[in-house]
Formats: sequence, structure tokens, C-alpha cells
Amino acid sequence: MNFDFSDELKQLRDQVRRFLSEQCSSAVVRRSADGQEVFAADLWREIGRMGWIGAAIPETFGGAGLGYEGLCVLAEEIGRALAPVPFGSTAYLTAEAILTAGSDAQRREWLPKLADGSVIGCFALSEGSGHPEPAAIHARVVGGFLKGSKWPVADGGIAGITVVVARDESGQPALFLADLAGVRRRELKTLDPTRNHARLDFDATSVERLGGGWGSVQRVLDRAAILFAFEQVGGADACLTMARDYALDRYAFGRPIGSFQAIKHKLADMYVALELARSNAYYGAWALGADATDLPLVAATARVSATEAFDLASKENIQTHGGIGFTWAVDCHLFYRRSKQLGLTIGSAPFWKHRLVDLLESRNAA
Amino acid sequence: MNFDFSDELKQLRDQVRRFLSEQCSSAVVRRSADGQEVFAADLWREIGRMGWIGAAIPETFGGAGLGYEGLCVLAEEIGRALAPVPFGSTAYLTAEAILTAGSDAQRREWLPKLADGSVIGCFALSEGSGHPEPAAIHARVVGGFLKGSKWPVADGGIAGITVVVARDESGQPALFLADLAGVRRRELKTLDPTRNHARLDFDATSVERLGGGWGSVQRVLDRAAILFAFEQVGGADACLTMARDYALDRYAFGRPIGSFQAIKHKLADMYVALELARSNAYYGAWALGADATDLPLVAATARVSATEAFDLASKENIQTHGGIGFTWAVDCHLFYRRSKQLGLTIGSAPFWKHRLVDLLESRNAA
Amino acid sequence: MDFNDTPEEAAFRAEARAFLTANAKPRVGTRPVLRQGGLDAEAVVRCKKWQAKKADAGFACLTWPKRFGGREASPILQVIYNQEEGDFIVPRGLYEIGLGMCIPTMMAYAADDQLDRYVRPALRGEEVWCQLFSEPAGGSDLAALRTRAERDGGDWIINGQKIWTSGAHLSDFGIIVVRTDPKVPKHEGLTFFFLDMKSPGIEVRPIHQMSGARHFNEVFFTDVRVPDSQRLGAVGQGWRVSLTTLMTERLAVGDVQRPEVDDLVELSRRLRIDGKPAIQNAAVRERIAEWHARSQGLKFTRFRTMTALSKGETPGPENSIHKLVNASKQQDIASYGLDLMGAAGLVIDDDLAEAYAMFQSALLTSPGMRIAGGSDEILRNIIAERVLGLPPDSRADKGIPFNQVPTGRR
Amino acid sequence: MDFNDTPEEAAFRAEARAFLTANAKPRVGTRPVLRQGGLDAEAVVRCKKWQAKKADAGFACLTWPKRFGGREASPILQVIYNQEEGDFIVPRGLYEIGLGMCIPTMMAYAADDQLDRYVRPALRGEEVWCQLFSEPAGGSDLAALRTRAERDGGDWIINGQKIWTSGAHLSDFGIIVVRTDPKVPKHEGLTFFFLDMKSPGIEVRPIHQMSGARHFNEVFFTDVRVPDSQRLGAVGQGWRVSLTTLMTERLAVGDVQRPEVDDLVELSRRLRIDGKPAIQNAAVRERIAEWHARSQGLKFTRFRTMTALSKGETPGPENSIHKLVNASKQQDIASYGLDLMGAAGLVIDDDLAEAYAMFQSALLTSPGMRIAGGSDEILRNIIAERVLGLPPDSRADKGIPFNQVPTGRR
Repeated sequence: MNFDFSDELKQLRDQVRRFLSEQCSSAVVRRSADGQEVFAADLWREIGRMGWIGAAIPETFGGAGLGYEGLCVLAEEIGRALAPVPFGSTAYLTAEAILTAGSDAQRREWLPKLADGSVIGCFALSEGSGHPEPAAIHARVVGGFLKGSKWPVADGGIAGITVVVARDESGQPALFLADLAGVRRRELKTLDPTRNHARLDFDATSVERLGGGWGSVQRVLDRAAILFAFEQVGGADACLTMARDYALDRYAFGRPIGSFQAIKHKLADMYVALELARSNAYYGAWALGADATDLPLVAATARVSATEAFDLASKENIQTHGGIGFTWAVDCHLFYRRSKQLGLTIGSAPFWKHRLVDLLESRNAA
Repeated sequence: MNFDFSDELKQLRDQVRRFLSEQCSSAVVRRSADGQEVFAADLWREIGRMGWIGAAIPETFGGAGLGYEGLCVLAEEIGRALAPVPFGSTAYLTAEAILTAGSDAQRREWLPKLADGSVIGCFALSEGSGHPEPAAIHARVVGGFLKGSKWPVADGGIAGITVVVARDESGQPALFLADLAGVRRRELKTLDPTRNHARLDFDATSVERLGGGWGSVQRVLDRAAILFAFEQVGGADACLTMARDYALDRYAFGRPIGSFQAIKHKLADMYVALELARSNAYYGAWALGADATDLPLVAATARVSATEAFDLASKENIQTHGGIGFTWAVDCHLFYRRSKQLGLTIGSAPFWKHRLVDLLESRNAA
Repeated sequence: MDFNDTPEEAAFRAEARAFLTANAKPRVGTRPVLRQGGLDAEAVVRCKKWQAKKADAGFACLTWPKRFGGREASPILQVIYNQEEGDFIVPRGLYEIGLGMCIPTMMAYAADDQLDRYVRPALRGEEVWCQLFSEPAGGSDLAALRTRAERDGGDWIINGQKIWTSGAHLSDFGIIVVRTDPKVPKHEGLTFFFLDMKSPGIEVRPIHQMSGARHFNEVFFTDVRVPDSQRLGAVGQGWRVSLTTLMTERLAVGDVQRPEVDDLVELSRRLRIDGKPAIQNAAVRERIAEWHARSQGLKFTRFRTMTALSKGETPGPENSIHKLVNASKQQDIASYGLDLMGAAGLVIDDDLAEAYAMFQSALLTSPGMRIAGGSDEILRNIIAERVLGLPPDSRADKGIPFNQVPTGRR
Repeated sequence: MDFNDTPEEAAFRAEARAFLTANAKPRVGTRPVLRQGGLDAEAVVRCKKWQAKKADAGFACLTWPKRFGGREASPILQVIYNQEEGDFIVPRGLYEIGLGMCIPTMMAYAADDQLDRYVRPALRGEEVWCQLFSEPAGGSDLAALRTRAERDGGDWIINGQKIWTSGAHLSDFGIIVVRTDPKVPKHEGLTFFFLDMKSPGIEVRPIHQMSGARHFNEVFFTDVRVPDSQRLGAVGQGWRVSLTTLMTERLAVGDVQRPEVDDLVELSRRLRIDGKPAIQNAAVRERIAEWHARSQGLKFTRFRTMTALSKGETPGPENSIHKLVNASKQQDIASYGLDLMGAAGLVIDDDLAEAYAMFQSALLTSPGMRIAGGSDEILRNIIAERVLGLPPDSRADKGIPFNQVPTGRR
């Protein structure tokens, strides 16, 4: 039994954490939050240069070949730092979709550019309100041309290419790849201004088909759920640390507020939720690396757990801070916003809970 | 606006509370809990003699004509005292069913005997697991004879008559009245040993039809939900008082445990749930008295609220007491058991939540 | 039990309704009132006009003495007026603090000639008041304030900083509690004043909240001079005066918090899960039922309070339950509404967002609701101590000179 | 990451499995083990036999020194043995306290000749031990114990009462902490002993729990004489010794708590709501998903602990989360399962109750789980203080002579 990351990956984690605490400080995050820049382009270039975007991409396709456990370690730090970069869209969704469903030629063409950050990818799934279900897909490809609207698309405003879920000529949902040059985009205001979102309107856009149908879409979502769970765990951990530090520093009634049981027990509950989420995410990391047969169930479990942990930690971090916690100037709200962004972006908690039980039922039936 | 009980009813409440604190002490409740007696027969006789069972039964049928607000006041005290008597089965269910659906002759025959306590009634609805829905009714009356099994039936082991929900010859659920002499009964062990429960096996038992179909069944359940909500409010209030008193008396670390925020906030949460439940129950009392058109929605609301409040109060009362709280010797568990008994007896929380939203939808549609 | 007005109440309600019908537009439709920023200059003018109109018609500050323009009415009439006003679109947000808290404190402590000078202009809306209590170092520990006042002949010189002051930038006057003796225990060294907000040395800066709103201000005091005649209560009695302010009955109905449960019902009728309206989903239904039960419970708790008021009783700390329950409920409903929308729940653009983006807006404002005006934790303490009679927390600063109370780990 | 045993671990696992297969029946079927009462005489005999068999085969107390019959093995091997044993039906419930807590304390403090006398018979199951710490006045405040020991020549005379002592009536020996000096602060006046449970003056009475079970006892001491040679640690150092006992690693896997989430899944497949299996109901599904995520989270947290153990690290207070999460989850699952059954959920008669009445049983035992061995509140304190490094609660009894600490309002 060795249910922990290797020493090499722990070193990587320390290195990434140090790097991001310098290169992705609160000031950097706030440039996006305050609308001074759409995303942290300099940071993105650096991350690309380090080979982190392509951590799990095989070396033959320009990746670092660190494997999925490595990508998980990175994801946690990206989440902890609130990094305003299209990491998940590019690495977990676009690259994974091409790896999963693309032809060798498609992989060879796109993965190296995604891996080094020179091309940003986005995953165009949602068409307005609703869960990520086949019935929600109305975009359609006819004769190699895509028509339909996708919104919100995370990083849709800054991406070079997109993987789109649309119906093929037989009416089945499938994965398509499109260059975004010439596609009408509208930047959207969302709850999380540190992450770019857009609406993409495809009007007879030329696309090429990736392999696979809805099964591939779901496979991409499942794998991304584990990676996003690490971002959520990183964010929740950051919130707990912020709240703990504040509770030690801030005095009321002549003693640190962290000596009051109301605060102590609140933080204990945050810790418990975080530990459960972390343990579930770890199992997800293993399942990703091993491409385990129970990956879908593990992914749903990790997502449910991580969404709950980050939700609790980000909202109770604000509460622990009191008045200062709901000002724009303090970072609490940036985590709270990111928590909801991550919690909604590939389907919300009710959707994943439902899916979890589907998988539990089919496992028990087996 | 006068959203409070009248001074007369408040006096009645004080009188009932004094009476029950003497005549229905913990020692009396424990005679049932420990199996020394099936129910508190002496207390029951006294309650009958006072006219309380027939509080809401019109004087023409032998009742006290106190009205439904009076019955609500009594219900709260019955709940507070954990009275081991068939009050709800007789007054809220059997008498109400006969009042609602019976013929004048049936009312004249049975209501006076129910009102004075000389005949105990029970309401035979459940047939094992499931919610109280028409589909769950399999008992059937053919040619005036009933076949089927009903369990659990609260007070089924001590009742003289029963109102049974069974299908009539056209297959529609309807209300029937049966004398229990000669019916095979089996006493059931349940979570709440202070309340009698039985399984009734009807094998060609002669019954007479009351009027009404499922609508009448639902009307009886709705009205009973409000009355049971008062019992639940009374029980929750007793738990909060017990917990508060213990938290003041019990010292740890040199101070009363009630000075620790973990306990203070727990009790505050119990108080909040109780107040919400009480206010919803009060509106139910008004709706009962006025036979308001929105009574079904009000009843579902009161039941959901009261079930939640008693559940929380009874379990956190145990927790507040610590070790002594989970011994047989202390009354905490008797409230916890009663809380579940009341929470399940006419359909559990999920059923009533579902019904609440049905009613909300039809109100909003109107 | 009955829900009818007494004849007197009914007559008053009709009178109020007639006034409102003649002078304001009824509220229609379900679009919520979202107040994102503070009041702009135009809104201030509208507020002032409306308040003057109310005063002329005798509907401002109904419980106040007749000599200042009130009716000396029972508090229940004020509640009735507020209920009726709630059905109309009227300008709000400028006078709640001044008329609800500041002037009542003045009436308890100021000299008669001062009342003659200040009360009527406040009631007529000509002069706006704010309340300067909170400080950065205080938070839940309100009495730990550090703003100093030092005696200088017949005046006091104030230095320090206040925070969370609603409407400071729009105010003509303010009430303030300051420390006049740091060498005695916390509650004993405070003194209470009122002051002219245009005094030299006062600087007001808006606070940018996480929701984007700027309702509140920081107020900085640099050698601000206040005559001793503007002291309310004795020197060192400031805490006692503050309690008067804090206990002031606040019976405003206020704007209904949106989204309410009915908004979630609407939303779940429109959205689909698994091809069916979301409201048919049992998980959605259970949550709606629980929140409905809580909303109704609060509504009927308010009815019980009104009944007590109607009988001349004074509602007490048990009213803390409203904000305690509502703030978390808002946050939960908002979050759950977004979950039903899925990824689209992120979007706040007006033309795309569901339900006028009210769920998104509430997600960002509800955390503040759980803190401002007494945090969840403080409200639970109040219920535990003042309703249930449990002992206070053990206090590390009890009886210790204020300037020796620990204030940080460094 | 991998889930494989090291070669050494794999070899040991195979050895343990071979032993168990040869000597015990595998656990099959889903009927839960419900231990309603204490152990009866027959069960005690079975426990003793099984322990002797384990000891003979070298599987008892694997980490203990070889000279007492252990293997001086790494703790991970003990975990592996426990995992394997969990798949078999073996008699349990007599030695957990003695071998898990009492003898390890003896090994830390007793003289060599005492260890020679007591350890091996304990390991072989010939002598049963119990732990006498809790008192009626103590509860969460364990050190507030009042049982007195007074010196009498070479002996100590003990008077007082202990409570919640598992297996006291079946025990041959016990470890006990008592107050030897009430005039010094709470933690300083305690002393630790071991004693013969057959000593004159000891009376054991079973406690009737709310679930009907009688696992625990009250133990009364009347002039019980204990030689000073049975003192463990110095006079006045009893608290320190107690901490050794309390920190003793408890790695027992124990019986799986039922109902688990899978039991709820089973139940919801069988029951019907609205004519369809309850598991198709979205509200049921959401709860199952949440509890499943919690169960799995705990399982994998245990894996992380085992990994640490495997690397020779010592697991710490972070392990408090298991009971904290599990106890409430049990209570909630039990209650919800009954809600799905409706009124029939009340029934506990074996032939009628769903799922062997395990939901009903858990409803009555889970409240005790939330209290025994550290209440929810104490566990949250431990996490807050010892994992997160938050300050202790302010303490009213700190530094005060024990006999002057307030103990009640009357």
C-alpha cells in the first residue's frame, strides 16, 4: 500500500507552489478580477515553458510525460493559487478530448501546440441552462459545417481552437474540432471575473470530426472531474489556511477569535470536508493513472466530495473573516467565486450525484 | 391581527400542563416503556372524564365543543408529557374520520363513546413499508366483508373500533368502520414502547362503509398532521427545556457546559427550529378552526416543520446530556423514540415534502 | 385567532392605502429590486421628495410625538403602514438609520432645544443622519472601539476611524461613540456624541463590497472638533447610550429578499432535468419544501410579534431569528438555483442570465447578510444568552483596563 | 501510488489468511452483526479459546516484544491482520481495551517483573483487563475525576466511583487513575495504578443503555486496598500516564458499522415510491451520493494513514475524523432509511422489519456513538487545537486547586 504521491511529485508540488506564490500572487489574480487583463498571459507562457500544460501528454506528442499523477499535483496548485489561466480548458478538456478521441494526425497536429501553451483550447459543451446531457445538445454539423450557439464556454474568448460537442448528420452527439478564427465570440460577464468565458456562435463553421460519440464526451468529463477536483481541493485548502491564519491573528473580547468554539468547530468542519475530498481525489489520481475500470464512479465521487469541500471552505472563510471578508479588497470572495465556477463548469453537484448513483447501481448489479 | 390563543385557551393549557405533570410523570410513562402496562389506562380514563378527547367534537355528539384551537392546545401538552395514551388515534384520526365521512347515525353512535374515552379508536392505513398513497392500499371489502392486513396500526392492540382504509368493490380506496372484537391482532415491538402498535389481520371481517373516498382519507391525514404537529412542538419544547436545564446544571472545566459556544449554539439552533415549527403549527390551528381552503398546504408545512424541529431537538438533547443521555434511565431517549414515532405515523417527511410541493404548484397555478 | 385588523387598525390601513394609491405606483411583476451601488444624486432627490410628502400627509414616523410631526401612534400602525408601503414603488434607502436609530437616541438623551432643532427636519427628510459605531478593530466586539476623543476646553477633539457607516457621504449629521478613557475597562471608557458630518477633519471613503456594491463607508476623523453640548449621556456612559440605539425597535418591512422560494419554484418549472421540468425532480422538491416551511415559519413568527405589539408588548431578542434564518437560506437558495442552471448559472449578463440574474446576485450579497448587523455566531449567542438564559462566554477582557487588553498575537 | 503490499506484507497477508481459513468461518451474506447485550458466559469462553489459538499461532499482538509472545512487527502488519480477520467470523469484544490500551500502558510504566507476570497471560487471553478512567462528574472533562486514593502505609485506599467501564464484570485486572491530592490544580493531583478487579470493596453494576444494550458498567470502590508497588508512574503524575493510555494506537478495524450506504442502496431498490423503486427518486439518490462520497473519503483517508504507518510514521489526531463523520452519518442514514419505510419503519419485530431491523437498531445506537470515546464536540476541539493549531478554550479551572473549582450552580 502506497497511497501517496512519489517523492519526485512532492518535490514538483513544492516547486510549483513556490513558483505560483511568486508569479501568481494576489496582485496577478486581481489584474484579471479587476478587468485589467483578460487572463494572465505572461504566467501562461511561463507555465507552458515549464512543460506543465503537457504534463500528462505523452512525450511523442510534445508532452512532458509526467503522467496523470503529475497533472493532479499541478491542478491542486493551480486551484490554490486561483491562477487566471486556461489550464483546465486546455489540459484537462481539449488535450484530453484529442487524446481520447482524435486520430493520430490530429494528435500530432494539436497536442504539441497545446502542450507548450502556444495554442489555448476550450471545450464547447453547454448551450445555456441545463445539465451536460445528450438531450441538451442542439448544435449540429451538416456537411462538415457547424451551426449552433455554445455558452458559457470557459476560455472561449481567448482560445485558438475548440472541441465542440454537436450532433453529427445521424443526429448523434459527437466531438468535433474547430479553429476559432472567424467564429463570432462574445465575452460574457460571469460570477468569476478571474476566468474568461464567452459565447460562441457557430454559423456554418468548418469543423473536423474527432472520433467517438457521447461515450467519449463522458470520458472527457469524467477525467476532467478528477483534475478539477484537485483544483477544488487546492482552493479549499487555501481557504482553510486563510481562515486559520485570520482566526489566530484577529482578536475579539481580548482573545483570538480562533479560541471561540464557534470558529474552532467551523474550521474543524472545513478540515473534515477537505480531508474527505482530498482522499477521494487521491484515489481519482490513481484511477486516472491506471485508467481503472471504476474511474467513472471514482470521478463522480471525487467531484461530489470536492465541490462540497470547496463550497463550504470558501463560504465559511468569508464568515470567519467577518466584515472585512465581504469586501472586494480581501481575497475571500475570489475563492468563493472560483468555487462556484469550478462547481458549475462541467456540470453541477446534482448532475454528478445523479451520475454517481447510476454508476453505483450498475456496479452493484454487476 | 390576533395570532395567538385566547386567554381561556391559555388557561386551559396551564391547567392541562399542571395536570399532566402530576398524572403523567416520567414514572407513568416508564410503566409503558418498561412493559409493565400497555398504555396508561388510568390516565386515559381521567382525560376522557375531563372532556379533552372530545374537545373538538360538537356538543351534539357528546363533545366538549372547545373547537380545534382547544384540541391543538391539548395536543401540545400531550406531546410535552409523552403521554402513553391513544389520544391521537382516537381524537385526531378515528373521531375526525367519522366526523368527516360518517353518516349522522354513525356519528351519533360512535362519537360520544370516543369523546368520553370509553371506546378507543385506531386508524388502520399502512400495509407495511411505503408512503400513505392510494397505490399502497390492497385491503379490500367485498360484500361488506374486509380482507387484508394492516400494520403497524397505532393503538391497534387496545382499540375497540377501527377506521380502515380499504378498496371498495369498485376498487377505489375508501373509509370503513369495523368493530375489532374478533379481529386477529398481534402486538408489535416498535421503536417507541410508550405507544401501543399492532398488526391487524382482517379475514372476512364485517365492516360498514363511511362516506368518502381517498379525498376523505387525505382530509383526515391533513387535519391530523396539524394536530400531531402540536404534539411534536410540545415534545421539542420539552427537549429544549431539558437540554437547557442540564446545560446550566452540568459543569465541566470549571464552568457550566451551557457557557460553551458548542452547546449554546446547538441550543440556539434547536430554539430556532422550534419557533418556526410553532409558528407554522399556530397557523395550522387557525386553518383547522376556520376550515381554511389552504388547509392542505398549511398542514404539510406544519408537519414538515414540526418533524424537523422534534427530530433535531430530541437528538441534540441526547448529545447535550453526553454519556448519561444515552442511558435507559434518563428520559432523553423516550423523546427521541417518540419523535420518530410521530414523524412516521401518518407518513414520513419525504412524503409530506412531496405533497407540500404538489400543493404549492397547484396554488401557484391557480 | 383571527387575522383581521381592529376597527382602528382597519381605518388606518385604508387611510394609508388611499395616500399611497394617490401618490405612488403599485409594485407589479416579479422583477426584483436589486440595489447594486449606493444611492446616486437623483435617487437622493427622489427620497427627499417622498419623505417630505409622507411628512406632509402625516405618515412619517407615526409613533413619534405630535410636536415633531408624528402621531403618537401605537407601533402596530407603523407596521401596518410599512406593510402597505411594501406594495408600492417608493424611493428607499436614505432614512432607515437616521429615523430608525439616530433620532430615537436623540429623543432619549438630547436636550429639549436640540430636539426642537433636529427632530422635525429629520422627520421631513431635510436632514440625513448616520450612525458611527463600528471600527476596524471591533467587529463583533463592538465595544472594543479605539477612536479617541480628548477634552479641549468646551470641546472634544476626535481622532480615529469608523467603518461600515451606511450613507455617511450623504449625511448631514451623525451619532458617534468614542473612547474617552482607555485606562478603564472596555465598556466604562466610552462617551457618546452627535456631530455635524460637514465638520472639518472628516473624510468619507466608500467601501467596495464583494458584490460590487458600495453601500458602506469608512469615515476618518482627524482632529474633528465637537462641542461638549453635543454629548449624549454622561462622560463614560457611552456604552449605555449605544445600547439604547441598538435596542431601538426596527420594524421596517423592507424589500423582500429575492430570490424567495417562489422564485425557485418558478425557475424549476422553467428548467428541465432529464427532459422533465426540474420541479418534478424529487431532490428539488424536498429543498423547496424545506425552504417553504422555513419562510412560512418566519412569516408567522412575524405575525406573533405583531400580535404582541398589538397588545402593547415589546418584542425582544427572539427577533434575532429572522436574519439568522434568512441569510443562510438566501445563500443556499442562490447556490442551489445556480446548480439547477448548470454552467449557465455562472453568467450574469442581463440578457442571458435566468431570472434577471437574481440568483447570482444573491450568491454575492448573502455572505454579507450573514455578517452585517450581527453575524450568525453573534445572533446565536444572543438567542442562547438572552432568550434561553445560558451564561455568557468566558471573557478574557473582563475588568481589564482597555489599553491592557490583548489585541493580537504579534 | 499503488495498492499492492510490499513483498514482506504480501507474505504476511498470505500467512494470516491461511491461518484464518484453517481456523474460522468466512463472513458471508449481508446480515449485520448486532451485538445487543454484553457478552454472555458462552461468548466469553469462545473469545478466550480464539485468543489462545491466535497466540499459539503467533498472531496475537504482533507489534509486541517477542519475549511476551509478539513478533516485534511493524504496525502495518497488525493492520493487515485486522483486515484479513475482518473477513471472518471470529469472537470479539473481550480484549480490545486490555490489549489495546491497558497492557501498552503497563509496558510503558510497570516494572520488569510485573511485565513478566502480566503481559503474556493478557496476550494469551487468560486474563482480561479493563480501564477505569471516566467518572459521573467528569464526562468530557476527564481529568475532573473525584475518586480518591489515600496513603495507608505501603498501600493506598481507594474510594469513589467509575463509569462507562467496558467489560468490568468480566475483567481480572484494571488500570485506574485516581485523585491523590485535591488541593492542587486538576491535572496535578492524579496518580495511576493497576489493580485486581477481584479486590474486596469493588462492586460492578451494568448500565442499561437506551438501545437496550448493557456493554458498560458502573464500578464502585469502597476502601479498596492497592499496594504502592502497583502504582504506575510517580505520585501526582497520573494525568501524564493517562495520556499514554489515551494516545495508544488503536488500529483495530472492528466490525463494519451497519447500515452502510450499500444497505441503503439495497433498501431503496426494494422499497417503492410513487410506484417506482425508491432508488429512482432523485432525493434518495442525492443522499446516497453524499453518503457514498463520505464513506469513500473515510476509506481512502484510512489508506493514507496506512501508507504513513507503512513508512514508519505515527498517525496523529487527524484520525479523529473517522468517528466524527461516521457517527452522524450512521444516525442520518438510519433515520432516512426509516423515513423511506414510512410507518413500518417503526417496527422492530424480526420477521416484519426491513433489513433485519438494522436501521432501527442504528437509530438507537448511533446517539451513543456520537458521545462515547470523545463527543462530536470534543473531537472538533481536538481537530481545531491539535491539527489546526488553534488556541484552547479559555479555562475557568486553570491553575485553581481542584477542590475549589466550581462544580455546579447550587
